[in-house]
Amino acid sequence: MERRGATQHLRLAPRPVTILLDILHDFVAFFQLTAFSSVTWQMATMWVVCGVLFYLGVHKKFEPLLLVPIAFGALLANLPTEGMITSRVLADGLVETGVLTVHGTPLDTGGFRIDHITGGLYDFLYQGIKLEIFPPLIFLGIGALTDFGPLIANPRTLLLGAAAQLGVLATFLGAGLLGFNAQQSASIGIIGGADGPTAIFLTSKLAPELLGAVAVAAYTYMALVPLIQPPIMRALTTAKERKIRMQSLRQVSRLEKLVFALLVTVTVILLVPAAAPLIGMLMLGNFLRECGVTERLLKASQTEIINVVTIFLGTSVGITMAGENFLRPQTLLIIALGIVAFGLGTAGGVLAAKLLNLFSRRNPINPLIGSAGVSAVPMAARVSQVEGQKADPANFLLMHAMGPNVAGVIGTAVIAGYYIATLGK
Amino acid sequence: MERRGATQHLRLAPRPVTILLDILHDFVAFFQLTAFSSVTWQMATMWVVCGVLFYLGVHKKFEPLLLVPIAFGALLANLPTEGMITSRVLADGLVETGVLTVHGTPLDTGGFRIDHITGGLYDFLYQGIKLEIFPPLIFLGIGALTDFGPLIANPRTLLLGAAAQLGVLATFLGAGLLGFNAQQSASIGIIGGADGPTAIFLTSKLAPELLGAVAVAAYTYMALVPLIQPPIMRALTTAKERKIRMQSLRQVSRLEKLVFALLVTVTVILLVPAAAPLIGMLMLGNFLRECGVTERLLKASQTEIINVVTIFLGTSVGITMAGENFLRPQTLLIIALGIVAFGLGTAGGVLAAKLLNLFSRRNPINPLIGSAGVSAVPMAARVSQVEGQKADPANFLLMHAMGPNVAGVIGTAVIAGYYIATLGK
Amino acid sequence: MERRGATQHLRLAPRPVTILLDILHDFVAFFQLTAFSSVTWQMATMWVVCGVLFYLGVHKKFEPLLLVPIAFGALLANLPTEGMITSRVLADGLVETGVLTVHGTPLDTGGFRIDHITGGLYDFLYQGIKLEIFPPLIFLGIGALTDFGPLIANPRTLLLGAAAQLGVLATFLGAGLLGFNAQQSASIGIIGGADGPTAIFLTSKLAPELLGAVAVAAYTYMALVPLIQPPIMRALTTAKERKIRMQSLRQVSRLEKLVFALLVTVTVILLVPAAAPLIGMLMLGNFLRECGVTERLLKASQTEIINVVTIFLGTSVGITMAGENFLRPQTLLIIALGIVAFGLGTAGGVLAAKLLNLFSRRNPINPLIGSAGVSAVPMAARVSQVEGQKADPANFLLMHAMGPNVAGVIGTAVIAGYYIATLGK
Amino acid sequence: MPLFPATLALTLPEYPTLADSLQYQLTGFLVVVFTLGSLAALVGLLGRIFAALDKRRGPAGAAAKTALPAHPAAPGDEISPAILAAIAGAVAAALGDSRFAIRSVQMADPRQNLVWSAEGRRSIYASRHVR
Amino acid sequence: MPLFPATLALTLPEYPTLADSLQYQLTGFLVVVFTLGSLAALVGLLGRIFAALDKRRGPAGAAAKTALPAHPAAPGDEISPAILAAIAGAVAAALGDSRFAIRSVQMADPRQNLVWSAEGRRSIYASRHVR
Amino acid sequence: MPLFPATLALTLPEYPTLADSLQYQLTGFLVVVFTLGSLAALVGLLGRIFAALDKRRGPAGAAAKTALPAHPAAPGDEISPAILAAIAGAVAAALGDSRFAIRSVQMADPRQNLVWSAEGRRSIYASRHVR
Ligand code: NA
Ligand code: NA
Ligand code: NA
Repeated sequence: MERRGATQHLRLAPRPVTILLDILHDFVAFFQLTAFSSVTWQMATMWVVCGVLFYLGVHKKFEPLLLVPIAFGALLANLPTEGMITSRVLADGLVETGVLTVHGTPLDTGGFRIDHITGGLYDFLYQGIKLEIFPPLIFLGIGALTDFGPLIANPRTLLLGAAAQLGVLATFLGAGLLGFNAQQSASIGIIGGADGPTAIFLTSKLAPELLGAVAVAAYTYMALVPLIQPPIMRALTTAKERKIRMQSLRQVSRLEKLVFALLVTVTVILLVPAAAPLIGMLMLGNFLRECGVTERLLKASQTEIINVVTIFLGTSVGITMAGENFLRPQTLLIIALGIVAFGLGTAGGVLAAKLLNLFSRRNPINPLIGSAGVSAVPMAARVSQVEGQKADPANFLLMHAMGPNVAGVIGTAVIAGYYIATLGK
Repeated sequence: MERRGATQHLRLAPRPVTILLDILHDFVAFFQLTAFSSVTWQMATMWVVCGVLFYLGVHKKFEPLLLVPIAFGALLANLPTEGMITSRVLADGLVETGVLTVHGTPLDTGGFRIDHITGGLYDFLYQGIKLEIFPPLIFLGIGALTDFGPLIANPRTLLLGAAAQLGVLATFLGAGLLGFNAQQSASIGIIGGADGPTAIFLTSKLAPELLGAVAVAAYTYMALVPLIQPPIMRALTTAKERKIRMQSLRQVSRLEKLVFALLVTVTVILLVPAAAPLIGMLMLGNFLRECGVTERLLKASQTEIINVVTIFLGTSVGITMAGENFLRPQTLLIIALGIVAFGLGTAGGVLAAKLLNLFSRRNPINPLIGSAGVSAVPMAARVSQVEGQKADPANFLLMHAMGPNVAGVIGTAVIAGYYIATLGK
Repeated sequence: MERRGATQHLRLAPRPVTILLDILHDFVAFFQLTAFSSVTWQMATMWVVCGVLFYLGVHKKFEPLLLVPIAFGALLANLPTEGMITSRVLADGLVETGVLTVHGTPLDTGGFRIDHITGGLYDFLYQGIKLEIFPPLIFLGIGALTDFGPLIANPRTLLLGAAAQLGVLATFLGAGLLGFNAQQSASIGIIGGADGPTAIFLTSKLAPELLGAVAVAAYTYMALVPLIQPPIMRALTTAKERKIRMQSLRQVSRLEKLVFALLVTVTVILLVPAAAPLIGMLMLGNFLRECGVTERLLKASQTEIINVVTIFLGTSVGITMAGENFLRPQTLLIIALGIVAFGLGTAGGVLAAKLLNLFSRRNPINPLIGSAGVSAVPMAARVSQVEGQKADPANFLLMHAMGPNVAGVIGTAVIAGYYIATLGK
Repeated sequence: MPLFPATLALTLPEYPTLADSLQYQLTGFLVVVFTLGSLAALVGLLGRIFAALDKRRGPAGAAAKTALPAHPAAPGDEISPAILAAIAGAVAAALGDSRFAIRSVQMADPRQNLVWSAEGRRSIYASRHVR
Repeated sequence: MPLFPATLALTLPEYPTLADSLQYQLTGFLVVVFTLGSLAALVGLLGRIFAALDKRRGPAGAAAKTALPAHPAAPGDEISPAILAAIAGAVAAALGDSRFAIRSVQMADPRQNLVWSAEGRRSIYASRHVR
Repeated sequence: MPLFPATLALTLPEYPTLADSLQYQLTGFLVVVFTLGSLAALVGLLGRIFAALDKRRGPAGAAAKTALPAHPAAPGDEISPAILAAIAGAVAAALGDSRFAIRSVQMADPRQNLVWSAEGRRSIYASRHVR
């Protein structure tokens, strides 16, 4: 029994005592080998970060559908799990997650028989992000949940959605100045688009090492839109502008909505092909919604697909937040840059509305709806409504603000396509 | 700055102007490189085809649950998308879709670490068709939605479901005469079976290059059954035959239905093993339906599974319809042969009913229910009902026609199994 | 026409006769080559086994949500299907299921293009078990369906859940004595944990050749808990003990439940990392349930995910039950050992409750709730309630028994983690 | 020499002659007819067995069976089976054909559950036949 | 020499200078504005076409269109569109602004269907604006 | 020399002796008891902390907590918690044991939500215990 060192000296003890000591030794050795010893300070620190995220998600109700799964995934990423996730330390000290290894046998007949694929649960589930499958599926659901009617009734608001991307662009510059490379700068800038799935889609392609920080910043700030936007909106508008009443929106027919969905699909993909997975799925979902003859598929898109994918998307984003990746000065910079991006996007939308008013004096736009161009559907539109009513309690801006609000989703997908086309490997 | 050729000659211009020209140059170059230039005449033509399919699906309500996703997928297939689908031009000029490329590193420990899988969204989703996973899952749902009671109560109608496969067989001959090879002829013939999932299952195995055309023909004609069948039914029957009242169907107990599901599974798989994925899943769904103790699983089969899979199946079929594949004279031939297949199947069912009546004078079959053997559940059965009431308003044939109607599903799966066993590589 | 041997001698017969004979020959040859000939005695025997399982699941209502799909999968496994499942006979005569073969082309650019993956429907679906994805997803749903309140209100009951694992441990010894190796013994012992997903998770990792037998035994005995447990409970308790009334449980707040979910996640994973996939998903589901702000995700976990996965999990377990694997003396031994494991687990729980009462005289535990520690949620807890009311009709033990009942789920996951950490390859 | 050395079906060339195709297709038709014919025979046998069992059990059992509907109505049905049965019963009564009174309950089932492939055709038919 | 030999966008170095970044971003902004601007033009055109078609069809068609709600209420909605329309109508009437009587039906739609990203914010807002 | 050079658990042969198996299993049991024991201690501590916090907050907070049910009833529940509470209250009142009046609301929860693995057993139990 040479393998049980601890009991070597106890040969003369009676058998039951020996066994008890053996068991005690094995018991301690089991824990020593498999557990506490592998807890690092980064892990312990991340538990606090997870606690903060849980607090924001559950108590503060900041986008809980995403923040709760992200926080839970981050907790799992910072525990010494086995069979959950396989990580690999890269040359630059970063941790790559979602590593799969195939074991197989080449056959005489030419193929390669797969004997076993080594990987934990989230090595498989995370492929939904790594292979960029989850974000387009979320967009399928979002398209199925979105009414583009207000945008169609007032197509000028598309330009407000475009202008709000200024935040994305300006933040790219700032990130570059702070030392991030171009791919990372694009991923940080996209936070200003206030579109979670688009941010995840772009970041997992260009800078996967920042995925956790970018996603957390994006969803946190989306929830903070009611705090971030109003001061900027008020600073950039006059009291008179805030009281502008907009012309009532016309009713948009079903056929017009269907043509719109196809028009967006064709136009955007022709101009920015790399936006296809996002725009294509968004408009597929919307077509299923508006065509009125595919109720079953619509319901599947609006509920089953988006809900199930959200659980796996959120936890998969969280699982990338190993302390080694997240606890870097970069993360703080990203969070700081994210709020700048949001603010600049808000400003861009408001200023664009004022600019448009220079050209159409007869049918002016209330610049308060410009801020809704950052997306964050429908929160930003509600902020427009609330601010509008502060200036004129009888002014209903909500439906008008839905136009730039959903236009911002398209705008951010377009800028993501631009980045992918030019910076993607 | 040698890389910006267009601005080389403007060195003396003041800096802001230079930058503006640089930006304009970059802007034009971006679109030139990524978009419109890659639009081919085939793409533009296919947009019209997609428009027709949308019209049929949405306005005419031809099987919209399938035609709408197919048309949307076809639209995506004929836009210069990036990150959506990877195609590969084969030696014969056809385009293969759904191409995945694995990048990895052989490890010292023997395995092969997957570093990255290159592929767009539909390269992954399309695997559900390529690997023949979606059609059996649809059959799981169809089984969960089908009541085989009328078939069990009148088992002779199984023979009507067999006879309606005549259309499949005859069309094979016609396709061969028109120059299609055996695999293609089988895929075209199966259109006459009026079973979408079976047609997709067989075609993706034997002749994937025809998938789009076969699926579109199958679903379009299924929707046209009320126009295609009645003239044939009337031509082949006498007024007296059309007035035949059939004996009332007995009540079938739950246990009998359960035994039936197992009996079909065992018998069909023993005789035609290659029909197993379709028949096995069909009868699994039906068993879950009839056993009465698996409500949760039944509901999942009837709604979540079939709805979600239908979205991905439909769009994946559409995504194979690249203009290069679809805009061939073959496609018109397939559409022409498809209607022949439907007509012959209808005739086969009606004539088989008349033949059976020669042997059982005491309990005759109204030959109008024979046409329901082509499947197209439950449309073909309704056609029988409508035609029957034209001859005798008090004659209710619907339930009687449900027998051959669901038998046709089994019959087409069997013939598909025969083709796979004999023509499958 | 040298290939049609049977008609060689009939050259002089008129053409139609020749063709008819040719067809008849082909017809017989088709069946001869593809079907009945491949039916083995093991298959035929397994049909009877499937019949018994259907009887237990449908008529006796023994865990029908699992036994019905398992039985249907087993039926498919024992028919000569094609395109359904690829098996491979291993050196020891056992059959490995779920074999995939990749065919591809190495590219000049470095990657490996996948041209085709050979495999039947269940070769793909079965990967959900082989790669250990399904059981944690089921646990996600179970966590979303479980109220840990009674456990939190009375944390001592965690020790009853631990004690009930005695059945697992003792059965390991018995299995070893009967000639099973350590991996197999652990898989057999886990039957006593009365947790289907955990048993499937562990067995597919340590002894996949026993998967069918272990799963069938586990689910059958879980259904038989009301027959197995009462005699043991009565034998080990006095009438006085059975009449113990327990202190009323306090109300547990939402926050406390949330902290509990995180506490279990952290503690168990720190101590037994290999239990992470099960415990992590269980507590993720429970967190989604208790946090109150993720209704959409909760519903997806409780219904869509668990229902869909159960269909595929059940049939995939069944598909491993090829006669060659199942019809071995081992299977009978496993079934015999399984009932021993259940009995010993019951005894362990009851005796542990009596032991705890020695230390806390003021607040005694009714030992009848100890038996609920074997899990089998919520059946075992109901057995405690029923037995308690036999002794004292006014005694309500149900909620008290839910404590050890759900603790048993954690306990079995922990012991599974211990086995995986020490015996996993 | 094997009993059946080869079949046309398994050695069909890529571009078969019409005669070969015909032989191949007729073989296939025979396979389909034989398979579904076997099923028909087995299901017929099954029915007779169940009828015999029913007779032994007597009228009590049969009554109980009729009382229990095979399925609860699927969620989202527009017309409840009960209403449909009432309508069908009324129609049958008006026509003086009492056979339909019983069948009508069963009729409700497939029409409601097979909506899958039918959804698109509903409106076209709505005006043409009794729903 | 190709017409456009290279663009900064496609050859941006990993760490671009601020000037290069600026040029790259402004190009990007131009791409976004051009793309969404093109869409705006096309959608505007679309609207005019539909308006022209509507006029031809006359008031009968328009009335029919208004009568049909675009979507049935999603399951699980707390407030039915009808109720919301009634509330909104009452509000508008109180304010003496008749424009809202029509718009209000449409307003119900996005608020109920875009609940997705809104669910978490509901309670915060509940007290601050009309729901 | 490492402190714990090796353990039986990690070097268990494929076919261990009974003594080795026993030692291995008892170690495993110790692992389970220690893990769940640690949990029990932590959860007990947690409970005391929450009790202390509750006391500070005073009776107002506690009352509010009781008023709010932990979960809305799951869709498809046959018996609503309210009805169940009423029944349980009636039973308790009849037995003269007022403790049950409060517990009964909580009792409703697991029975309805843990239907998952219970569905199959329902009918067997239906006649044997109060549902
Ligand atoms: Na945006
Ligand atoms: Na058919
Ligand atoms: Na257990």
